[in-house]
Amino acid sequence: MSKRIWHHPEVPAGETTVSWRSAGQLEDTPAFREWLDREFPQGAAEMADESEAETSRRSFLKLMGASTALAGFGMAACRRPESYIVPYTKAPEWVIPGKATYYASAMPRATGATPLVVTTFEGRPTKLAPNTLHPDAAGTDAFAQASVLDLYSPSRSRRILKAGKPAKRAELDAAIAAIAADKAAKVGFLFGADDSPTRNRLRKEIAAIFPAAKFYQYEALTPDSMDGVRMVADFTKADRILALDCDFAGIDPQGPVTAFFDCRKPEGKGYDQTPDAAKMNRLYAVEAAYSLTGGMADHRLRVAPSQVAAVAAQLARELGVSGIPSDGAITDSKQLEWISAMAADLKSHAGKSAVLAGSRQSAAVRQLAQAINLALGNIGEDKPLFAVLTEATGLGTLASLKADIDAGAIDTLFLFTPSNPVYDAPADLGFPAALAKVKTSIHHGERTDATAHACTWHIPAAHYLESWSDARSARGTYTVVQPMILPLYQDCIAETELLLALLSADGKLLAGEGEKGAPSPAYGAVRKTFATLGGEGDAAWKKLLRDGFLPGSQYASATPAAGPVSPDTVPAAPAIDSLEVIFATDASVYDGRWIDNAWLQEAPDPISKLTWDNAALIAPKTAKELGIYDEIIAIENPRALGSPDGEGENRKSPIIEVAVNGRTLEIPVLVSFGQAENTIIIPLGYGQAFDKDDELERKPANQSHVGLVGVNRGFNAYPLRDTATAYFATGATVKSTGKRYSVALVQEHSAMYGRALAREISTIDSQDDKGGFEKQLANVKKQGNDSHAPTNISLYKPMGSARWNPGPDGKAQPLINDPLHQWAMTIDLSSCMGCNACLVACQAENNIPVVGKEQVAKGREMHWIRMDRYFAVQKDNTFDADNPALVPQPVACVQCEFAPCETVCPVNATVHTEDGLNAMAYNRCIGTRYCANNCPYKARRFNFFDYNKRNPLIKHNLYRGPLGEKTVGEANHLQKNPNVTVRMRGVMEKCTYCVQRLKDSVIRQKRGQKQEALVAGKPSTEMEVTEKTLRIPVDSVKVACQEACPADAITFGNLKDEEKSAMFRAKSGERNYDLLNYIGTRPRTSYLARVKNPNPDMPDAKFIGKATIHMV
Amino acid sequence: MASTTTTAPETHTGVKLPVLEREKLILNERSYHWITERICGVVENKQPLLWWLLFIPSALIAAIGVGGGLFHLVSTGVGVWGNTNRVMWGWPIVNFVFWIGIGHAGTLISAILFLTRQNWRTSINRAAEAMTIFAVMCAGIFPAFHVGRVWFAWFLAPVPNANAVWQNFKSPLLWDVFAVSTYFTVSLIFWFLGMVPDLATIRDRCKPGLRKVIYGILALGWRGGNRQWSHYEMAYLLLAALSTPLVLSVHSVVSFDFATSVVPGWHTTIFPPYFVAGAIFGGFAMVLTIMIPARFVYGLQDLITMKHIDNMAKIILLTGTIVGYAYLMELFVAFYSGAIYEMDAFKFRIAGPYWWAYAAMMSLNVISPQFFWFKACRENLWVVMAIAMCVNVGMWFERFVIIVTTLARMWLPGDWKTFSPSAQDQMLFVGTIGMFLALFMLFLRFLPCINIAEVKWTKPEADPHFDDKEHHPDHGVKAEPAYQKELV
Amino acid sequence: MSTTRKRVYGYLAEFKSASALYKAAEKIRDAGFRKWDCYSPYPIHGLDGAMGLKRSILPWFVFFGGMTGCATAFALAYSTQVVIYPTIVQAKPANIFTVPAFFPVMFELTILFSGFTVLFGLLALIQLPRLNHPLFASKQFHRATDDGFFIAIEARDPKFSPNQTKELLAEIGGANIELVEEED
Amino acid sequence: MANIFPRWSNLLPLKIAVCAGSAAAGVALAFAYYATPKAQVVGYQPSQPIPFSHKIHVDQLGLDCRYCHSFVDVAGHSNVPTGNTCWNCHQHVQRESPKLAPLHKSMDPAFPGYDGKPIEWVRIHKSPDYVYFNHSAHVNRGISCQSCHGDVHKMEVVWQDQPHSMGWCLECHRAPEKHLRPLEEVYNFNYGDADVTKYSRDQSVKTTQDLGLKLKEQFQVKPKESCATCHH
Repeated sequence: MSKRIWHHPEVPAGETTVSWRSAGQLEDTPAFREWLDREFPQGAAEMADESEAETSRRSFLKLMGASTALAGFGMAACRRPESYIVPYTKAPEWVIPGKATYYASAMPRATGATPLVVTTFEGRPTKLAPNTLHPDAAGTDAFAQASVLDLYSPSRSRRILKAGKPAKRAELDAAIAAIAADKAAKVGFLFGADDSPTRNRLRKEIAAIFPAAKFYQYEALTPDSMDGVRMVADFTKADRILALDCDFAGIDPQGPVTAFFDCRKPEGKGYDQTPDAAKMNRLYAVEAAYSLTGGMADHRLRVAPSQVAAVAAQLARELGVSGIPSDGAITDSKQLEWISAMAADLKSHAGKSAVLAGSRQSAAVRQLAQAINLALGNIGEDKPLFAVLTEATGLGTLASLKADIDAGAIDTLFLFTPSNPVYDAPADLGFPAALAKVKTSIHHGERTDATAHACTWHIPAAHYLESWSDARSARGTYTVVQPMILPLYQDCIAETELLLALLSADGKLLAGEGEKGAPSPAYGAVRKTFATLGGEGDAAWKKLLRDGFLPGSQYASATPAAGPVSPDTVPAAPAIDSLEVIFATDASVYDGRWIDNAWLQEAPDPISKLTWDNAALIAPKTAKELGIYDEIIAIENPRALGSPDGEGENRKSPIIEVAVNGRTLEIPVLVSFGQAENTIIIPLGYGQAFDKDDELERKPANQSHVGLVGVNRGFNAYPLRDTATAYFATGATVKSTGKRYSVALVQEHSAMYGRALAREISTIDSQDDKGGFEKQLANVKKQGNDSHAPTNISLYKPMGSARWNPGPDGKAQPLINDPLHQWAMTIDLSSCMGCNACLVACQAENNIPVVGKEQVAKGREMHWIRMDRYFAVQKDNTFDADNPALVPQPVACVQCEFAPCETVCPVNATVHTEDGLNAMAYNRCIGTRYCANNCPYKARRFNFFDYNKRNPLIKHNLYRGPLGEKTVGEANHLQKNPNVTVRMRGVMEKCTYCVQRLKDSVIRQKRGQKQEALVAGKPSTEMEVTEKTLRIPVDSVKVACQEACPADAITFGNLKDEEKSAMFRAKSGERNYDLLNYIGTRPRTSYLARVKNPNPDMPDAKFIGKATIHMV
Repeated sequence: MASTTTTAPETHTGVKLPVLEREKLILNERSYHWITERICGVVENKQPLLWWLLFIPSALIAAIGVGGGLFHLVSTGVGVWGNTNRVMWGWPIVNFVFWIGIGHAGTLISAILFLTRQNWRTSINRAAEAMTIFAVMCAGIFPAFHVGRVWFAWFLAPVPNANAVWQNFKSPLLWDVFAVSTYFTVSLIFWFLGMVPDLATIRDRCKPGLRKVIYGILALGWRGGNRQWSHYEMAYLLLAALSTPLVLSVHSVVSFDFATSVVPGWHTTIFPPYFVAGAIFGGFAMVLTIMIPARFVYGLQDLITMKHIDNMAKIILLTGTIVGYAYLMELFVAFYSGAIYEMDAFKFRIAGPYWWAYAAMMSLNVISPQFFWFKACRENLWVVMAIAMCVNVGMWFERFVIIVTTLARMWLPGDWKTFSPSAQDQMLFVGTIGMFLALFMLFLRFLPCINIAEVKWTKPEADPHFDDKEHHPDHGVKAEPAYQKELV
Repeated sequence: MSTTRKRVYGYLAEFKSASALYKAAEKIRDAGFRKWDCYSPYPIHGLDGAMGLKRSILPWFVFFGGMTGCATAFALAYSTQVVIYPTIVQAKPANIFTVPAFFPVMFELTILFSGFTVLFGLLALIQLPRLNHPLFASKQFHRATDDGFFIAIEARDPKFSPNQTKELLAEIGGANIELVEEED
Repeated sequence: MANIFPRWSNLLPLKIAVCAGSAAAGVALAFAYYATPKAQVVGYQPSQPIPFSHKIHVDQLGLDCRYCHSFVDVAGHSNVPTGNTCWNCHQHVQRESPKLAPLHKSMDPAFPGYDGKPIEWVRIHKSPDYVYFNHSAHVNRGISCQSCHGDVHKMEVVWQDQPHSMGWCLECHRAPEKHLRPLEEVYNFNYGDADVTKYSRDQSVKTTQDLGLKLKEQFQVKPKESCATCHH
């Protein structure tokens, strides 16, 4: 039970490096120690004397102190252990001990950098938030939120490797100098797919100096650059959107997505208008299995990925695009009807619609989409889509690199790509063999992955929060990447620094701090790049550093070529003996690069709810036909039985053998609702390394590639994949193996069981008794059990005692009585897609531990937000009964005013605050767990073990108790938020609306009173202090989940602000309802029902938006 | 029940009513001394081999299961049990309610049957009270160590402290703390006070030595003077009067843990009487389970007669039927509530993932005692023993159904997940069974297992007017006359 | 030891049955003795009347003990929940209307305090523990906890006279009449 | 049969009961006194590496608290001065004092034992890890340093003056008027009843507490008692 405890990371035996690096002018480790000290007074003292450094032991003594005190003997004689305050010798600028400092930065990514604001405490970045000033800000996704953990990851690469063995920095310096000296070197550079102006500039300079240099770009699951032309969507202008296998809201972004979600709210973005269906956009999705985008769709068509081309072609035909061959046309009359009605809708919104093709779909589909968009006039400066010209031109692909290596054109290869080509390149390319032919291959990365080991050199990369760089956001706005801290480990080097070393006269590699405290050379390089865009001078530069971006620096627009519309022959639709395998991008590990990120691994897959592994997803009917299950698995089991594979820790999925492209893979299978029949989804990126603890006793391999998080995780599907079948492969067969594998799902039951939990309405009148939009709106509060449950009558009033605790007026006052602030929240299911960004953001903000697969399987995950995901099927759905609606519902503590948890706590550890929070006093909690039983929302999480202290990722480690291995000394303790208690075992925890942020903002507001007094020049006793002085400005405090949400689905604020607060407006709307209103808990978090905006002409229109409306 | 008609007083209608002879509580006209010899013999003689065969394994199981189990638990964390964020109370609380239920028969037999002048209780109340004490000790282990930070369990005690924080007196758990500890304390007082005259008997039979000193101290110097008996009997009556509401309150308070919650399937007003009936039901079953073998081993057939067993069987039948009624009433109330959450809670109990637990509960608790309608079943000790065992198991399943099944399928289906007990769960439960048996064995070995004084008092000649034939025409038949009800 | 003068405690006589004891007791009562007692292995009904004993005062002790418990519980709960540190718990009132929630604890403490009063009240009334007593020195007295019925008349009684009392005891059916002396 | 217990044993239980009772009462009393923060931490006065005297600096020289504890009114944490802060003056004043050797070691490159390492002051006031105390929230609302730290300006060597237990915190949160001052007087250690007239023309306001009561209303000071105020 301690916060603000800092542990020195363990220095591996034989390592002589200085482990901790500071920012600013600090010179050595002791200086850094003093720097940390203000935040971690105890830790510093411990550092001072390593023999007493074991904080955990001391915390234990502290805990035991109380019980020892009970004995009552000799306490007076005990001296308390002396601790020290170690101030800075020289105070660094801007650092106020105990206060967060915020910096603008960005996370470089293939689809455009994510602009960020980074929270730092005494130089440690702890939390990322979107930079909302940025024109391309669209919240953050789970990957961005979790990326801060990579910085502190214990498995992060921290040593230079030469041929897989640790090497000295001097050796590397010599090697780099040698390359730099040889101007005729046949040197190749393999970059990632992100776009960095400085990199582009240096690339050109290198090309000038090294005439034989060649440049390539590769990321495993990002399509190769189309000569720098990229289509970007502007969702503010798109009224009708068709996603052709394109998860633009999830892992396949096509442009800033927040605007799309704003148009899902019938009341408008700020909830300030009367609900109007016409203000909403309409989304059509054509896809094989549910994606986050598909879950948002108003109309969704299930087809195998190979058939998407046929759908697109049919649409093109309907819209009169010329040159569409007629072979492979769709014959299913329902589908034809569906496409035809959609085509009419798109046509009537020509110029205001967008057809988005998945970036991993075939070129044919993308060309068709482009042709359709051109035909509809959707492309252009003020149109929903516009083409931009990136600077990533003239780059080769991985295939061309391979060819060049084979041709002997590359002797030295620098690999900067964040992907792992030895592991993730298409199997038929033979890239590992090609790489072995390169004389000197230099891998630069944060992980010692397969490529790192296959190269002659591996250089640990500095994290983007540790290095100077720049990037382009989705629409090309110049965005600076500024470091928060020097690289934690001395050998870590930034990409720019390496490139600069090659460019320097003597090939000298300068990294981290330059000589004598000068800034890193990368700083100069970025400044130089910026000078060409934003001008010279300090003012512009400082403004850039403050804002994080340069306004008006978007990409130049391009004119998209009306490319050839010649779809390849559409393959035959998959059948039971010829299945289609989709190699999917994973929502947790992406292409495999985040295999070692514990937050992402533990975040459940948004659709399958699987954690820590991947599994093949198959439609229930297909599963039965394949003989995997004896019957068709239904969404709702009338007896609420679990899966035939068991439930919780006993759940073991059958392992199937998938054979495709002449290769086989054994992988466990999960049934996936709403998936097209005869398709198999296999997420990529897993199965990178195994050790002796593997459940299936797979041969130990690659153990040095990953850390404890990434080892024994899932199944590697990359070997099945060829260049031609990079996205999907046809002709697969499946057979059972009789083996089973345990799967850790956080949600086992996907149906609402007749309970109107995640409510849904439709904008159209479906000619049932539910009426049109208005009537459905009016009845949102009356769905399900609430339609007939009588109102709650309370016999007593929540009042205090007039006799003992009177208010200022001498009368009894209400208990929840803060006149300034009453916190509340709404979650808009109409925009929530269930993407986990909030879940991971909450984990980062609130020091939530990771518990490991075994514990998740038991049902002990600690996430304060549980992302429930329900499938709801309309019983009489005659269009497609196997296409249930997907409704996500994030559930955290809803801060009930009449909180059932409070009354049952015997020790008053959870009580209400005056401002309406259900507070949790961790240090008072003894862990009876009664509160969690009595919580209808099951929003409480219990620390069954010392998850923070004992490493949960080592097999059985938690069960070894005091003998278990500790995480003490691991760097991820540095990520902890110092304002949130780190909970020990035996303590209950839960969401408290980021109370640390609320308290901080309220205190800051109160401080304003002093400022006002100073400004007014009057004595403070003549100051007028009003509610206005003390109440924080409207909607000025954001909680972590709200801040992270890319969909703006969460509003939070002060009920006392009334109409001024978006939260209040949302709450007063008709869509607002309380979850489990029947119990009468009066939750402060309420939900807004999801509105579906179907096209009345569509054949499935009357089955849309009906997830809960018929429930009574 | 043999009955003979003798002369009886006239009623106001002038009809002479037949007086039924009560069955004798002590067979074979045993003398006072025989009673003393027989009961003290259990303590004084060498223990039979069976005693050792039972005691040594139970003590070992208790040491490993309870000692080792708790050490692992406290040093490592509650996670060693099977509890999860979904099923926060799993086996430990099932076992707690199970044991506390068993701990009801003892005080109930002593107190309520004493107040209602059921003299047949005298042969069994001592052992039943001992059982209460030991069962409550076993029960107490679970909630005490169930808390996540057992070293802070003293937060439950209203001790003034520098933090100026107090307990929440609205919490049923706090009520539970008070109820269970009061119950244990008062039961202990009741048990001990009841034992003082018998300890004096043992003391007086001991040869001088350490044994005599120990029993001498425990007997407090009891002399058996009527000036002591007079106060003593008043004290016993008062304790019985206090214990009667107490025994009813304890399981009511335990049931409040459930009934005052909002959990569907728990939040029901029927719980207190249902739990109390269940506790008596299970408690008597456990008394039978233990006393039938003990009766044979120590040759106490003349003191614990078939009448005792018959009476207990009838109580099991009655309370079992009440419990069955409660089960059915729960279903009806859920159906009648019209709330899907309530209805589903019971639907999933019956047919859901733990249907087998519900089936076990119903058949063992409701159906099996119905055999006691038949006299032949009540008189066949094998049948009685079998049914008692069924009820023991069935009552454990009842608590399992109430706690685990309900928590695994609560309000939000997205949260549903079943529970599996861990090895440590099972180890600790078996350990408490061992502890219970070991303590009971020690009790048999060292303390008078039958209330010697009270048993003597039930003999007909214990009545001071036994010899006054004129005044009491029915003398020699029974200690207290019982008149058959007038038939109108 | 042998030179010590022993103090006479009184006479101890055995009776053959409970009935005999009962009748003997009535006679001794009528003879006006005060310091005497009947000893039996079990409580004999009606013997109180035969001995002229009053009803035990213990219930009054217990009544006040119980009231104290109840008041303690109420004071503890009310002062901590309403007066000193009212907390907001499920919006339940922090005033007099919250008192029903205290009933279980009030009840339990009533019983607990009563239970203790019974125990300690009883011990006080019967003056136990007292491990040493002259009667224990008697050779036959150990049967009082087995199957013997005894009457002991103390020498302290004003009506006691060494001979007459012995005669009286013999007359009313006492056997094995023994002069019990205090050991010292 | 003979008595196995001697006669003196008759009084033994009573004696044991009395002794045990008084022993228990004694332990309870001792515990109630010694095991509280009041007895445990008040008066804790460790010796510091440099015998810094608040009495000289504050009382005699008149330094403001915020000269050294410069972030007390902006941050939750009240900082201890950096080496630089001391050095500002002490490179000129009392430079040669042997007591300042640790400062020279830390700040003066010309000093023989110079190592640039910070001075390790011994921590006196320490709230537990799970307590969030914000200095700025208090000093900006009229609670003086003096209320929690005592008469620091008179201390040659600082000791802990107040127990800093939760009960002690609550006392003030329940009755802040005892400690509330005009914002101008927060850092004034000599504030007393005499100063009250400066701030109030109201004749009925005579003592600091009277003024505190008035300020409580005027500043709308409503200190919270719920857990999340300090524990999160």
